[in-house]
Amino acid sequence: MKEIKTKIIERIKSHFQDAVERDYDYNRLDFSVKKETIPSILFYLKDEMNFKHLSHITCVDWLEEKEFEVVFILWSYTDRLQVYVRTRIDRDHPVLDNIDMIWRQANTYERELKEMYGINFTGLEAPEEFLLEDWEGPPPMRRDFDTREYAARTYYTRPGREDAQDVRETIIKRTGEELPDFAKKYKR
Amino acid sequence: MGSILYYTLGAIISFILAFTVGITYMGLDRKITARVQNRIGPPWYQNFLDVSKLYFKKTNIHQGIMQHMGAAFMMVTAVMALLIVPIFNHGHFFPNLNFQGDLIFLLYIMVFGQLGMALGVGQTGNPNAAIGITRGLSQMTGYEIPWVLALVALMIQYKTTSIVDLMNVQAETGRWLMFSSPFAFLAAILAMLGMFSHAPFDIMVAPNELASGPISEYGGKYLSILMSAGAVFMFAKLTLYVDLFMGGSSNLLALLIKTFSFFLIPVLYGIVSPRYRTEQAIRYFWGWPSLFGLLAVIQAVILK
Amino acid sequence: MVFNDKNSQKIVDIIENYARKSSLWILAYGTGCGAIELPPTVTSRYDSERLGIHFGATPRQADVLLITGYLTTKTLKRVIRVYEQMQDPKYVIGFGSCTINGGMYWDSYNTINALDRYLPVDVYINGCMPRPEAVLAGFAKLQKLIQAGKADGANKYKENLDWYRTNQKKVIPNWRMPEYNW
Amino acid sequence: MREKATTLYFGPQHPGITGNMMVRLKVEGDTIVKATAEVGYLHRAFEKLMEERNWLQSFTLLCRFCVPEPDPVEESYARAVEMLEGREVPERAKYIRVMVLELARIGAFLFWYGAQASSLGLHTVGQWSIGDRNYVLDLFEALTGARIYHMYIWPGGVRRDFPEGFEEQVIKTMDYLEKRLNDYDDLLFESAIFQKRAKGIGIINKEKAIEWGVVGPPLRGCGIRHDMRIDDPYEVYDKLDFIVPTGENGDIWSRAQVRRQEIRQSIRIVRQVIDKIPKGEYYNKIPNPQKWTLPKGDAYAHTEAARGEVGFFVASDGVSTHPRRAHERGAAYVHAITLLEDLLVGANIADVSEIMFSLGTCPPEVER
Repeated sequence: MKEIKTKIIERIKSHFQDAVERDYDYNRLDFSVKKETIPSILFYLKDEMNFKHLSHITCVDWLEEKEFEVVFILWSYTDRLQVYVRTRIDRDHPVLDNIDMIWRQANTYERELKEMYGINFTGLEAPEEFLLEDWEGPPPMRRDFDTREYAARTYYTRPGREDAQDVRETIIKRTGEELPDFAKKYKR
Repeated sequence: MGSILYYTLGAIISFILAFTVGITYMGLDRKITARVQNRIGPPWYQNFLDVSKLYFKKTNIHQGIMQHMGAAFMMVTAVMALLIVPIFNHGHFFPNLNFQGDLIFLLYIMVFGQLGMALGVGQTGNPNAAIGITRGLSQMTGYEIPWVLALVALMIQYKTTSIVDLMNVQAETGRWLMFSSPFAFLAAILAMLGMFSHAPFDIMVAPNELASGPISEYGGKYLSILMSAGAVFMFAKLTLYVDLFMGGSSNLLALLIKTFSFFLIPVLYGIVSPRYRTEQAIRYFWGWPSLFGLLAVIQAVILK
Repeated sequence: MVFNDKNSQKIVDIIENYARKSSLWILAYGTGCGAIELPPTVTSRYDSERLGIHFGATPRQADVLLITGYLTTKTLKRVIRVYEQMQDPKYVIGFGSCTINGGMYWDSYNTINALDRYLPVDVYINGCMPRPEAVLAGFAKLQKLIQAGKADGANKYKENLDWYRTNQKKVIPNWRMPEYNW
Repeated sequence: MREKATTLYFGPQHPGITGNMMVRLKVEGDTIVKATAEVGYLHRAFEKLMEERNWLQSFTLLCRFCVPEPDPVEESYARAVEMLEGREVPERAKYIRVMVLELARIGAFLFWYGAQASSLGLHTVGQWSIGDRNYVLDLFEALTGARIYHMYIWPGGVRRDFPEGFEEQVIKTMDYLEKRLNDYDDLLFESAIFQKRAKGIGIINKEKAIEWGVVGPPLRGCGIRHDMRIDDPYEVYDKLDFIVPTGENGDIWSRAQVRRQEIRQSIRIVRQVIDKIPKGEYYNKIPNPQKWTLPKGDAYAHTEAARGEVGFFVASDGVSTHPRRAHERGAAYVHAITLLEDLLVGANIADVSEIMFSLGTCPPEVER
């Protein structure tokens, strides 16, 4: 495992100067790259390094840093290794290259990211709507969208569950005691 | 004048008998299926409740007069078939419309209902219904071949086109036609599987594929009429089979036993079978069943 | 017993309601995760068919609309359409806590919280997920209501259509519903 | 000019659809020329809600990702959290987890038996297998207290130990199921009609399968032996003896055969677990969840569910008690959209439902 990892790191570093690697003590490798490098590094990993399986694409919203972190997770059936390729893009103008010619299923993931985060993939051909219908608000998965406030404003809330917001907090507040240790109490 | 009243009364009673028996058989079908599936199942009279519930529906939507007529066509077909098929041997009270050539007329009548239904379904505008009725008609072209061959064989062999004559032949010789014309019987039995639209030949309704096909836009009273027509038609067909191959029946008990044993064939076959695709179903009917039909015709020509 | 119009109407009602309650056809529409408990409900251990409960394939043939759990606004639109295509008398069963008060999706931006604001609910079944026994109990309750002639959600819907429409249009921004007769 | 193709809406209200989704079909005669999957009828915004809940509260949502088989999602999430935190899991808990996962797999396959057979109108198999699934659910009820939503696999172990007499109950159920499976096979696999309808229908191209991210039985049906249980052994799968079956042609029949053999392997695994399970702790206690923060970083763990690889990605900012991001990778994501759209082109309308069930599509997982 160790040799494979070293070999992959070497080859990636020689091809892509901007790649910053991070090694883990289990079967996982991380590469952080600039967003321009994404299609080429993924293509390289798939064709040259046998990372045939794209597990998924996801996005983390770092609101404080005004950036989105897009993570591509690949899996190699031959080397039994996970590789994370991550990049940071500007939160106000999120644009990324479309990669669905490399993996067909990326099309679905990109559609989701587009709808949920508003990330534009250049050249993505897909219907506008994916999960939502007639959605008028901001992309809902962004952290500055408050679902609780939206739900309270849009949907009728039946009275009687005001204190159900967080039962544990209510218990602590009312009784002033620490939470009981359920695990110990019901031990056989 | 009196005889007309007498016959009308007979027709009404035979309709009531057909409806009751048909609906009961449908309920028994569900009961048998449930027992095979390790369940208790609905009560035997469940289908009476279903039909009456549908009849008690307050709103009844139809998209046009032809859809309305579609249900009516089915009922008319069923009643006509019932009137032609003799229910009992030498039945004076159930005289029915026997005449030379009624077997040919019956062949036509059995197609008529489906065609009428197709017209009605065309107006609902539901693509599932349109596809369903197309499948139904395709399947009919499949099972009509062995069925017609079997009947033609009987007609040739006994030189008659009347059902009553065929029943009399059996009464005279004392042998049922299922033994004297075995190939015709086999062809007809296999065609019957298709005629009853039970699995594996339920390609017309196919809930998982077409959301119940032709009847998908029929609800309320229309569905109630369709269900009743189905029950009456089923009874007429079963009685026809009994008349043709089991020498008819002389009393009610014999009728019930004989029709029910015919009814069990598609039911039991259906419980353990998945559904055919349309072209597979047609290929099935044009295979062995048609071959049996041909053999029956050859046998008839030789034995004539 | 005197046979006048009123009495005979009563008898007809009893017969009609008996037929209705003994033959409940559910619309085969799994709107939410509750649909997972319906197959066990029809199989051997619970066997709902012995109560006359049966699955109808299309809204035209169904009597009971089973809302199995949460409704997203996208599904709500279809459910309303399906409900209006069904023929009177028709009943709605709200299945699971999500239909009652939103359940665990109370703060989700995409699910409604109280079903009876949008459709007239006759019976609620609580729990998440309600067990098949609870489902059968819910149906037994509905049958009681039908026999007593009290399951008249459809009439309520017709009478208060404006109120229901206002609520529905509030959560479905783009209404675009086709015109149809019902 | 009249357009030849008609549009057929397969769902969302349709008896033959898996759950609540819709496929828009362009049909010429009986043949499909274009298929578009439309999802989103079940979008409950799970991932958004998980950002509003703390690490442990998320479990109420997790099991609802895929309703027929909730445990692999819990397992993926729990393992991702453990990876992130570096928390050890006791050996006994690992065995229990394997058993729960395999029981869930058995339940899912029994459900599949029913669904696949019912999609062809053979309701008897469905009635039997889904009826017998109740016995598996009984086991879950004894172990976790719930039939469908277990919330049993937690970070650090499992929630409860075996109740008294549980081992015998498991063995009894497995004996019964093994006997019953032959009955289903007699009716389904021996049926000439099923063979006719399943062979050569819905063929997945072997070369395309890996590139498109196909996983689980559809992939193994093509003859490619990939299973996360042997490729990336988690928990104690490396200590257990089992075979990963494969098919040949990639059609519905091969996928059905793969599932048919896999359910027997699962029963074998459950028996081994009962034999080998060690005594000891079952739960490495987590701190007060109200104050429980995880180190900054992210992790992705994948589990082999009955429908294929199910993975969970979690990211933590190191300060908050809530996840910064939680994301599920479901097998249905590929199967129900890109793969389904591809397979349906050229297929007969009669086969739509059959193909969907053979892929094991699970709409709630796509939409979340």
